Amino acid sequence: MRFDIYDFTSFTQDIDRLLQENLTPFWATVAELTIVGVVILAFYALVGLFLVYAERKVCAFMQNRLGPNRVGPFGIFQTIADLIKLLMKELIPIKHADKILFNLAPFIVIIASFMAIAAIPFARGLHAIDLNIGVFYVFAVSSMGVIGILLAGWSSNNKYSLIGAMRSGAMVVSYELSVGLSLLSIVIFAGTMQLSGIVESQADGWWIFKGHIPAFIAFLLFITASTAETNRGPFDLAEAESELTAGFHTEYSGIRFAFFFLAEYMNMFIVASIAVTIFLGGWMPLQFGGLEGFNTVMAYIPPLVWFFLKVAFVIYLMMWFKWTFPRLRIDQILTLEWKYLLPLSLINTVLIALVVLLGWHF
Amino acid sequence: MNVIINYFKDIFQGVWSLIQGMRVTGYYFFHPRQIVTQQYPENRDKLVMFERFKGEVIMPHDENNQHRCTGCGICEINCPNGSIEILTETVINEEGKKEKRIDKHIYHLSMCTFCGLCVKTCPSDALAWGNEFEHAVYDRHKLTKVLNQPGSSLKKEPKSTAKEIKA
Amino acid sequence: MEREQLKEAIARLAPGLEFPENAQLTEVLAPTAGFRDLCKALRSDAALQFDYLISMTAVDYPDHIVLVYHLHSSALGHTLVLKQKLTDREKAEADTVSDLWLTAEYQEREVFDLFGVHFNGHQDMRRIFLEDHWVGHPLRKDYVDEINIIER
Amino acid sequence: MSTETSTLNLFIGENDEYIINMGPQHPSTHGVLRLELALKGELVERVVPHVGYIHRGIEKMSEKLPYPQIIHLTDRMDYLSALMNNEAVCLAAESALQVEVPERVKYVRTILAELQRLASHQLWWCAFGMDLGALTTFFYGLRDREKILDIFEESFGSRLLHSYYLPGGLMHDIHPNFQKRVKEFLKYFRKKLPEYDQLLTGNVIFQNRVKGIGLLSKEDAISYGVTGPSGRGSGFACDVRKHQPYSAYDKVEFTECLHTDGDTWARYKVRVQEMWESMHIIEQLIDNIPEGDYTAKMKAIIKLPAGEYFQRVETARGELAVYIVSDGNKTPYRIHFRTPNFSNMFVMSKIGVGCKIADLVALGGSLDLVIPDIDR
Repeated sequence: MRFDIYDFTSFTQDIDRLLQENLTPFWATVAELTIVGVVILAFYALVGLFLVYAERKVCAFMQNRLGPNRVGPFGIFQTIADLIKLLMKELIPIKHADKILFNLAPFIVIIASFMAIAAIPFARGLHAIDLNIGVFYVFAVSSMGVIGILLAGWSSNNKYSLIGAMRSGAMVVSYELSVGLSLLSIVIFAGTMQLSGIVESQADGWWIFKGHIPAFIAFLLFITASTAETNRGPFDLAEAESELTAGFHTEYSGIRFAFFFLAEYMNMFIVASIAVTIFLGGWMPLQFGGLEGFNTVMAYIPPLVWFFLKVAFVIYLMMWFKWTFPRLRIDQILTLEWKYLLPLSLINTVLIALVVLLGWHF
Repeated sequence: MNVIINYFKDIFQGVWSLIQGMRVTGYYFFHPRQIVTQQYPENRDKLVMFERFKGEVIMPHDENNQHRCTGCGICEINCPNGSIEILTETVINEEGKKEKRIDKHIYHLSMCTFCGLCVKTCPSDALAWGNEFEHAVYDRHKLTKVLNQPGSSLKKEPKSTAKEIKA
Repeated sequence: MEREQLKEAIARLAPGLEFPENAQLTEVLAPTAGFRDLCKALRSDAALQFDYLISMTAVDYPDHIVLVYHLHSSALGHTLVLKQKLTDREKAEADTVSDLWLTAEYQEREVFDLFGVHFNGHQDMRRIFLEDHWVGHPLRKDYVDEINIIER
Repeated sequence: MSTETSTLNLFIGENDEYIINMGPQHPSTHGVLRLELALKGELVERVVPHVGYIHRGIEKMSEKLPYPQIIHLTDRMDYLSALMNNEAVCLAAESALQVEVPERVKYVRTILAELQRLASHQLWWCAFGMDLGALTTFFYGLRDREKILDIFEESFGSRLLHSYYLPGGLMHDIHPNFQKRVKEFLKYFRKKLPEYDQLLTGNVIFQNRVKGIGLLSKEDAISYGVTGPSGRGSGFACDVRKHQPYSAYDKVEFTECLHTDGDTWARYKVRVQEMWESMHIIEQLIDNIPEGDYTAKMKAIIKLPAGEYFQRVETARGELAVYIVSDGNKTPYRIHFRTPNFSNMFVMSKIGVGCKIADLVALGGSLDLVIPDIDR
């Protein structure tokens, strides 16, 4: 089995071959699915825990605080301690709650984010599934989570939860458009919807650089709209703790609450990964034409490191938004989408189509 | 045309104002020296409270286990919450005269509002503020304290010195 | 406006006004009858313009309750203490001024709550601080509560 | 506004109203205030405030206490302007006894009042930001407020509830380091206050959130008795410091911050401007504190002559008026506190109508309510 840090294709193919040789095709598939599932699950939990810690540290540093510093060195085990606490907490049954929906909602939220991870290419050949309509798939799956939020708000039998859920619904319906259009602009550039294909098309330069100003605008639009889609930052209306106490998850406790919590951070990760894949060249290193030495050094850094560094950057950006800006009001959020983001995305898409037609991009 | 220009102007101005805010938080993010957190239990040894800090009412005793409280009861009258109780006893002193002196100066920390009137009004300056602030206990009754130490006695001093101290 | 001028201007408005001497501020003791009309006049009179009700409260005396209104003119800057005496302590009643000064709506509710003065014409005469089923009016001097009030 | 609609268990009120209870436990009511809201979607159709959750009967308690002992109770009304509350009672007692307090006391009281106002406005600023979802403001405001609290702690040993004044003067003299520390703080805060503007005031999201929200006309402000920065945001010139100067306010030069818009944005601007003004006032006084006694000669037992005394003081939230009826004893016959928040809060039932829930939070924050001050 050859393990290459720069190209995982042969590695994954070797594993596949190994399984196919030793097992019947059916069991080989089952084994592969299991491996992929376990790996992604472990990854999911790890990233979730790390992101919670990172968010707490980032916001603490921005606020002149130290952040968690009690459990372990620099408090790195704080989130694990929190997780254990959440696991041990009582699941409080709510009177007159719609029991089935109430229990189902956190799972829908978490499954939606779980599914989206499958399509993300972490490095060359390192992805669970490389759909030829990857962009479309991710886009479709990631907006499923809002169903969970709506169900949670509705079934909690709590008025604050219901308001939060309705806000979330209204937001997602509108922000889908901008997300879609800004992704579409790069699809126009790359000429493919396959996520790995889009990454490969950025071997000689990331789309955010290659695509002139329109691509940069598309990136900003995407970051803004996707922050809204993940119910974060200045757009966290669905939970708006100063207005609705905790919004849709007011009534949830214990592990069910942990699911919502984890899903929020994973959604952030997914959105950042998509932004990286589409705009920032995925696992591709930073390359500049003409700087041979620089390019070699950059190319020497493994793609996985590149990918996660970029994701960390985008996530940091989103955290920076959240801990700086005041929250928008529901009508302002809709105004922002329908009056600013959507027209801009439309104009931007047309511009990009022109750029592509005239061959102005690199 | 103006409408369109204003539209884009709004966007740019808005984004610029957002960047201004991000500059502030970004500055602090990259300047961890500005962190103001005090790590409390760790810095306990170095932690110095201000000398006037009102932690609790204490009755200072000197090295001979003597205090200045005469048991006059002015602090008890001046306490708005009844957190001071003074129990006096009558004893016969060396000269054979009956003398009223303090038995117990009881201080209910749990009822104290730290208004400082007892310390302020004490005519013989027997009370003072202590700097202790870690008052958490598991039993409320532990917050009821007897301020005069067992076996302590009244410090006899010429009246002039008492006045000087007061001044 | 000087105190004497103020007194003259107010005395013109209604008959039977008393001006107690030696008060810190200009003081008027008005009869209960026609009190609302006097207030209306005080508020609208061009020379007085008492548009700001600083505070409205009551004082309980052994045989009567006095309602005290501290009025101020935001434009002209003079202050007046307006009083009315309610002689019936058991069934104390007064006319509301809550439509003249909107803040009076809540201050009257407070007086009702703590003194038991009922204001006629008030649209929402409920207790404001205490629970609806509270017995007695705590700020009256004869109020007894053996559990919560410790005499010392 | 009948009592029937306030039944808690009703899911749907009259006319299909969606009734929710904001509070008594709610992050943005700043204490135990309960607002009963009738909603139509996100729109607020009716606001019914319910108060009294922490009614302690301070007025009743005060009737049993001698004057120096009342002072510590006033701390607990508006705990963020404790010194101004203390000052109100002291001034009333002093004017009744016709005691002339030393100049030093007047200066120190003015400086402390302004420091307290700064501290209070800082806390308001950070809590206001947090109400609107900008959580970081909270820490910046508290960080700077801490410096003022340290000054307080050094001088009189307490950080929040001071009871530092007595009728006739101060409890004890200020700390020798006081002037140096205050000057250090002013230098520090003059650098930090522009940061507040950068972070929040100029922010486009923030401006959109507060502009045109909770319009309060000048007439309504006067009629409701909305005073302090909230009233001045509506153009109601109600600064007692300016119109009936007490302590050393007649010796300093400062502007009364007035805005005529009457919306949340105007109230915000008034408060931020007042922070600058407070610093300006302190700077004029801090170097000129006259030497002298820290208290006037007072009798051991203070008995006000029989009569009625009324004293107005400008606290951080508005006008605090103390009304004392004395029968010549050492305890007041009746003492009434006209507290600023009492009037300021009830105006919400008027200006809150037609807002969205988020706006209600914003305008509640801009009124800067301290609930114990309402309940007393």
